[in-house]
Amino acid sequence: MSKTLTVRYFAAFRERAGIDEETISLAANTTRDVFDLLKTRHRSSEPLRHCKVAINDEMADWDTPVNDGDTILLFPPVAGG
Amino acid sequence: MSKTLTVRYFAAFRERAGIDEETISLAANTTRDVFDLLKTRHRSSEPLRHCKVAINDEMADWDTPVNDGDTILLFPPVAGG
Amino acid sequence: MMQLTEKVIRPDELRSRLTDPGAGAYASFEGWIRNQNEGQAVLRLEYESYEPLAVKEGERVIEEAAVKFPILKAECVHRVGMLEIGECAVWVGVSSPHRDEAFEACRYIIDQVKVRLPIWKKEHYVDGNSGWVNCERCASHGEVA
Amino acid sequence: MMQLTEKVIRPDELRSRLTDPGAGAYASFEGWIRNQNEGQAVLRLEYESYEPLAVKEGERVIEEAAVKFPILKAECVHRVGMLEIGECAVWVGVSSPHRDEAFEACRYIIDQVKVRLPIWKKEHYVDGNSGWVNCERCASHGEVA
Repeated sequence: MSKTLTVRYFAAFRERAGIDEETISLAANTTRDVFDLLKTRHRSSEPLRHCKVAINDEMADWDTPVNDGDTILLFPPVAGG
Repeated sequence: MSKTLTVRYFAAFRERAGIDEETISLAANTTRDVFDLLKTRHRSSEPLRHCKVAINDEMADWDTPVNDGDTILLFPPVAGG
Repeated sequence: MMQLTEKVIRPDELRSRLTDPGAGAYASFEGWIRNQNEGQAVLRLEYESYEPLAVKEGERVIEEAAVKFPILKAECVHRVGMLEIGECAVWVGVSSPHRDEAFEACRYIIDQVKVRLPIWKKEHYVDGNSGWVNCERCASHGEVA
Repeated sequence: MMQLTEKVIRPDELRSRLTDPGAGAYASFEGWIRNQNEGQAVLRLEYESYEPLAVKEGERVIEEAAVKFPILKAECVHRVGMLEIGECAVWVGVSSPHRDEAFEACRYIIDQVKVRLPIWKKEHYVDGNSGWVNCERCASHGEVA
């Protein structure tokens, strides 16, 4: 079933997507589904295991279910310090 | 054979001896001998293994020979920091 | 407390927040911008963060350190924006009764901050190119914890 | 460089001596006077040193650290005289390309400085008594290395 999600991109992901965020309809059950579908859409090659994800400003993992109306934050590999 | 040595006391040793330094004649071959003789003289109970010694401003150990005219520095247990 | 800032980090001011009459030890760490990385000459670094989650995750890291180690106070400040060579990108300070836990907690905090907070850096090279820096563990172990 | 001083230690000024365009990491440690030791309420601490040898031995410790760990710069300053609660008794700073060696060298220097330099401290207690502090390893291991 298709869900309407707001997806926000950061750093390398933002540059790759060419946008800060988009609201799209995706047939996704989990954050992993979102990542995989958008990876194809934006031709990104970054492996999922190097990336992080948050839903509605809470850190999540790649098995977390997504719900209609969620805001999904996609974080490329972090490098603080 | 007796040697004339200048002995300098620091911290707890100085307080125990009641003097900063003294020039004395001791039948001592090594720093260990000096320590043992002065321990008796000043009724100190500090074990040698907790203490340090220097000769003429160079760190020494307890087997270092002492020579006539040397200045021996007797250091009670150190506690920097 | 975890803080993000666009202003120059002032370790002397931050240090004064950690004083405590029961503190016998203070350990601090700073990450400075250096003039090279993996063989490339670096001109400056640009830090981006997602502040709400970087602060939340940083607070979590500091709380974890306070549970793991018997410390008194700990703080971390991370700079964002454009930084020049020699500038301080991140500061961590910990005070505690004894030095073991000050060192260990300080190390724990910087290690976790580097791999968990949503912060990214783009290197601007002397040759005019630029690139996002890969995560520390991605390069060395092929895996983020 | 190893230094002894009767003046207040200023970590911010000392830190600036360690800057280097190749430095990506800076670790520092400070020993602060705390209000108790082994269950006794402490009022202040008095430090005595034999300066010529404390400096010589401190320089040796810093050189050892520079051989053991790939660091750029390292310094240590130890205060002498009468110190109040909260004051800084010793400061160690190390800069290096990466953080591993900054932490390790900083730890090495403070550990060695505490057990090797001819420096003594007398605690003045709230109850009016005072006493020379035994060496760290004497108490715990019965033996100085």
